[in-house]
Amino acid sequence: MAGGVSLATNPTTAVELAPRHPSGLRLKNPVMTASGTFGYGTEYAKLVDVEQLGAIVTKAISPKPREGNPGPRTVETPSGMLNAIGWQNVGLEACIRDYAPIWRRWRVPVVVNLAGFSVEDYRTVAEALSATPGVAAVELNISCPNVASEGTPFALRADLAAEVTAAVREVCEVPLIVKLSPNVTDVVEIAAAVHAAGADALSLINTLVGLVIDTRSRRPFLGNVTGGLSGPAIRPVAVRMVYEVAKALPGVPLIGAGGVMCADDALQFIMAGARAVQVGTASFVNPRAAIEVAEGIEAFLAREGVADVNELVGVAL
Amino acid sequence: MAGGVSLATNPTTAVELAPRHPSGLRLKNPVMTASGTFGYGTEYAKLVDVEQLGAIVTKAISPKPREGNPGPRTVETPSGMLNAIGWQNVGLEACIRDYAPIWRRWRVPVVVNLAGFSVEDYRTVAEALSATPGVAAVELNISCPNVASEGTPFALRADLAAEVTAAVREVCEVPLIVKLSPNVTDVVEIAAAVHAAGADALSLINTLVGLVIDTRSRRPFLGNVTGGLSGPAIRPVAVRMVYEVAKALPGVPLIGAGGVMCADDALQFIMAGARAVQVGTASFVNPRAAIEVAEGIEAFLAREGVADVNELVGVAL
Amino acid sequence: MRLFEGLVLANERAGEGLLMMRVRAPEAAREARAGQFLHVRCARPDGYDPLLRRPISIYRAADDELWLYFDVVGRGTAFLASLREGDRLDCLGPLGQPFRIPPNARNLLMVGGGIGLAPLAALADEALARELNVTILAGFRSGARALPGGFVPPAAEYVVATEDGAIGHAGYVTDLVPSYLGWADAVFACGPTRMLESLRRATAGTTKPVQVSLEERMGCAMGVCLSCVLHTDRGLKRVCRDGPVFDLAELQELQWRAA
Amino acid sequence: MRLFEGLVLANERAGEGLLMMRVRAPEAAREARAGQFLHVRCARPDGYDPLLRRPISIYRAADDELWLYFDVVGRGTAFLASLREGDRLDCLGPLGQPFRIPPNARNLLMVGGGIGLAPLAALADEALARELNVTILAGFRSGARALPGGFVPPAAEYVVATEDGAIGHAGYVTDLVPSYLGWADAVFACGPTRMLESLRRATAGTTKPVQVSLEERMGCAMGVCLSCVLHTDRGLKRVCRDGPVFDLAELQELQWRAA
Ligand SMILES: Cc1cc2nc3c(=O)[nH]c(=O)nc-3n(C[C@H](O)[C@H](O)[C@H](O)COP(=O)(O)OP(=O)(O)OC[C@H]3O[C@@H](n4cnc5c(N)ncnc54)[C@H](O)[C@@H]3O)c2cc1C
Ligand SMILES: Cc1cc2nc3c(=O)[nH]c(=O)nc-3n(C[C@H](O)[C@H](O)[C@H](O)COP(=O)(O)OP(=O)(O)OC[C@H]3O[C@@H](n4cnc5c(N)ncnc54)[C@H](O)[C@@H]3O)c2cc1C
Ligand SMILES: Cc1cc2nc3c(=O)[nH]c(=O)nc-3n(C[C@H](O)[C@H](O)[C@H](O)COP(=O)(O)O)c2cc1C
Ligand SMILES: Cc1cc2nc3c(=O)[nH]c(=O)nc-3n(C[C@H](O)[C@H](O)[C@H](O)COP(=O)(O)O)c2cc1C
Ligand code: FES
Ligand code: FES
Repeated sequence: MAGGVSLATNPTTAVELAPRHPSGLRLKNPVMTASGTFGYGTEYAKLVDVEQLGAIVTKAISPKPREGNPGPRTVETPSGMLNAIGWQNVGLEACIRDYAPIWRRWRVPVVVNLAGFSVEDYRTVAEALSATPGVAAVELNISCPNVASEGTPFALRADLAAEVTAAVREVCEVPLIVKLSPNVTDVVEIAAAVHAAGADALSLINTLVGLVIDTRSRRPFLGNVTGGLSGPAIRPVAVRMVYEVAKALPGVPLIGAGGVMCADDALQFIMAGARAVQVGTASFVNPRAAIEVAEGIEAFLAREGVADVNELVGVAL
Repeated sequence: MAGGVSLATNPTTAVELAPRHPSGLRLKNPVMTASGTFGYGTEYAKLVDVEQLGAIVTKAISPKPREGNPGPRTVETPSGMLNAIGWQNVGLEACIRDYAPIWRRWRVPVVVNLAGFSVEDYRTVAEALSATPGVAAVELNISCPNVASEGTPFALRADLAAEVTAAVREVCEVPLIVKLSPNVTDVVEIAAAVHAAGADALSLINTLVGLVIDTRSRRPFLGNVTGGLSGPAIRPVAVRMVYEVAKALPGVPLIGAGGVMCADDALQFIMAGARAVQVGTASFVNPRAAIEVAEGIEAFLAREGVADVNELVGVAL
Repeated sequence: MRLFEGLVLANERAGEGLLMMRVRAPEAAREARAGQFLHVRCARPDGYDPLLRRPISIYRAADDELWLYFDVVGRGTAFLASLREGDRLDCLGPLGQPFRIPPNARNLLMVGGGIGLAPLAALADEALARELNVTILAGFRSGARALPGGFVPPAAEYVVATEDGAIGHAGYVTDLVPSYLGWADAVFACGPTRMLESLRRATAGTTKPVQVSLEERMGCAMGVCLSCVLHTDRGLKRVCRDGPVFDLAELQELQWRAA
Repeated sequence: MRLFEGLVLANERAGEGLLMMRVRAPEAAREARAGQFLHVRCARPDGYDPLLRRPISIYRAADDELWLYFDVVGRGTAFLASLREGDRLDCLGPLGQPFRIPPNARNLLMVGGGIGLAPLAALADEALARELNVTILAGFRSGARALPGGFVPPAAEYVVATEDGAIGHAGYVTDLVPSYLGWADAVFACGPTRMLESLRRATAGTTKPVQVSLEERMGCAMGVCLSCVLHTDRGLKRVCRDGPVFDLAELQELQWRAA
């Protein structure tokens, strides 16, 4: 199309996140919700046609219901927020009983995010959920503190991260995503270990640990003292980590997360090497954010004459 | 002052950052400028009475002048910016010849920030500057890549960080501040190593590594690919790191930096355990920011009836 | 509940540091029930600081309009104060569980502190339209902070208490509750946590329904982020979705804070 | 150079996507020289996104007023477009090195592309006040983007080129330069980098002074952050402080980019 503007009228937006897995994890578009920001998928159904999303990732599920932390649990920060919810969730049983049947009817894959405080916790939940119809894949939130290593989160040490990944892999029939923490010196080392241990895909990043002091009371603002920083503030850090991992581990399916507010942000992650993105905090600002990101990516492809979104994955590397 | 509002009319704002050092490093108030955001102190003199500041920290000085990186060198991000200046500076000789004589006349301590790419680089500059009148202290920017360890920045490994600190300590007569990087799993480990190696004070944090992709060109936006994230976006991470180090190393003088825009931000750092703060990116937004932070801290002390700012250091721990 | 852009029709000073905003929003106005709130964006669409929406009660819903009454306390509400006629307000709502007037109640006692009176004004409108009797006890820190007379519907009895004694009863508004409790068939309240704590003491032992509207910091206001939970007899509940209106009797706490 | 709050006197549409803002700023207006710029804050004082100031040329300085002419290209300039009469504009400036009219020059040729004409209008004002002859060559992408006639002082000759040929010469404005170069004693230019590159070719070999005003992304605009440097015969120079006006002859590049 020499000199002219090329238009791809029906660009392909589908992406495959678990090519090595027998059942695969195929999304109709590269936009997922991020765990903890879209509930169990049902809450936003009035405002959003969830079936237009690439996938839904649920709030973390632990073996038993959990109460979480006392308040305040969130606080706004410049272009971001801290949260310290503390893994409040309905627990495995209620998840399987109350939500999985709904997910099963939806024409959108539902990925269940898993919380655990021991390798056994993760295995228990993964095993049960991978036998539950309606659960398309699981995502391990390994940023939880590991009771067996004095509370050091699994995600901060390559050995712990690999150990829990391998243990879950043994019992997990569905595709396995492992979610990486940004609070590390070398994210590539952790990514490589987790991938070698059997993860189908890696999602990154979880929140950065942050703290706000309430200068009036002279105490930490959050009930939990520290919290996780999310939102547009962290996007440059997240894109950098995706870029580093994509460079070091070509071909490994990556899911970018951290501050995606609009299609341009999502495209940054994709060009840095992510096959898909998760939209988190943005949903609080605009409940339709994930849908609008998906629409915006499609519009970009059409405008720029890109036939398939996969052509853009890692182009900036 | 039972029940009433107590007012400290002339609160003490002076802080001592190098109590173990024979000459000490006493600031009339806890507000310093951050390296790289206030030039050599002379550029802002028309707008700001620099002698009202606690201290001035200069742009990094390396043994020889350096050109730095090709552009674009900065890009705005949500509530922050990335910079990849690349240690452009006038070099040691010009620093001593052109600037030190001016600093010598100022009634405000000037701290020279040092850049180096080998232990020798830092020793050379530290030795020369510590013999230069007008230089009150030096601050080691150990986030520079270390040629001897395949470019791994000194700041990312406790052994490298301690090595360079100890080597500089041997030749450095003036108080020695070491500036820590936030791009690590365990900032406390690095802080402890650097302090044990002889640092008088620790400043934290330097910038978080980030990346912006220009989706139009499908390439990294900055000439250097990655850049350092600064500004209010990173404040919660910076306050958390100060808090962690203050908890682990009580009594070690800490200087907080990262997103200080106003007095309340500075007070968060102080309550989290910092004796002083550095104001960086804020000066670009408001050239009088550092002065206004100092004034705001004093107003807070008066309003809250706190006689001495040192009483607030670490109260939130 | 919907996501919509309301058209600002007016936004005017209405008391010390207070503003009243009239927003055109026909569908939302029809849906709105007293006690519900909007979650409003307080920044230009292309700016991410401040990032989060702010919850603001529906003060009045009339014809095609929603009215908001707000106190400028920080940068979100300062942004709201800067809006002018013709601007757009990005809103999510109406959200949350409304006040529920018990079927046989005839005499409604409403107890409000400061800007907490806003949702009670909407409730008074609803009650008066059903020809119920309404008494509003209104508490303010000082005379200067007291809301102007026209704030609540004129057909409601309006009794003021100020802590500085400048207007009405000198003291806390909850001091007045005992003398009205016998008359009331149901009590409705909204205000600072401290006021609601006093109300709990003042109504201890009563079997009459007492409904309170609570405040907690919110992220999503859609029930997903779990920012806003507290313990009730029915387990952890979310202020944004299970509330903000709760039966006082079922609340084990007014806010969940570490001991 | 100072930090000041200007009072917005008017801010009106003045062309496709363009606005002209009049700001009351007596001291700064007295100081201002053609080619200098203001670094303006483009957010509410309590919001940190967008964070950085934006550089905008002084389009005209008259009496107590500074006038700005700007193109709405992103969120900073969109914020500027939202300001109304009575609002405050947080400004730093006037900044940078102005154009310098050589002592014996009588005939001044000015070459501007798009909004790059703004500082040239100020220069034309200065030159006409000194009774010099001014010809302005103005280039636009299209007829729709061409600046309205009153944009430059009427006493200046104004020659337009549009790429789509809708008005004046069909093609690049720099095509016109050779026919005016003989007449001119000095050349002044401001516009996109591509235009300045063509200008360099069009003026290659001339011994007449050619001054150009450059654009680069800025952090501080005070010369400290080193965001805005490029190579010159006198070493690395900063656009914000050593420029934005440079002698074209000394520039080794118009922007420093990796090869
Ligand atoms: C259900 C509900 C209804 C409300 N109705 C009204 C009303 O009708 N009129 C009115 O003036 N105010 C009302 N409020 C309080 C209002 O939400 C806060 O005053 C407002 O969020 C403050 O925002 P800010 O940015 O101005 O202040 P800041 O203090 O700068 O806010 C910082 C953060 O804290 C949150 N926050 C601060 N105070 C409160 C609070 N009291 N409740 C919840 N979050 C808070 C903000 O939302 C923001 O996230 C209501 C609150 C709730 C929960
Ligand atoms: C010395 C100088 C004088 C200028 N004078 C004028 C003028 O009189 N009228 C006018 O309309 N424009 C002028 N510009 C360009 C103007 O600065 C940019 O259009 C503006 O910064 C864009 O900001 P934005 O947020 O709207 O766009 P965005 O693209 O969203 O801006 C994002 C970032 O890039 C920077 N940026 C984007 N484009 C430019 C650019 N061309 N130059 C420098 N930084 C840029 C912004 O400052 C901001 O930091 C001038 C630029 C310079 C350097
Ligand atoms: C309120 C809240 C709760 C979250 N809960 C979880 C969780 O349960 N499990 C998890 O893996 N990540 C959780 N996250 C992290 C997000 O999934 C996401 O990784 C992070 O917020 C960065 O993306 P964002 O900037 O788009 O929000 C939570 C984030 C927020 C804001
Ligand atoms: C443009 C720019 C240049 C910087 N240059 C240096 C430097 O030379 N040496 C250094 O130690 N830190 C440098 N920094 C980091 C700052 O000193 C500071 O640690 C960081 O920006 C966080 O503070 P802030 O958020 O207040 O800017 C630079 C920061 C910026 C924005
Ligand atoms: S505000 Fe998110 S659950 Fe209530
Ligand atoms: S913009 Fe900072 S040196 Fe030019």
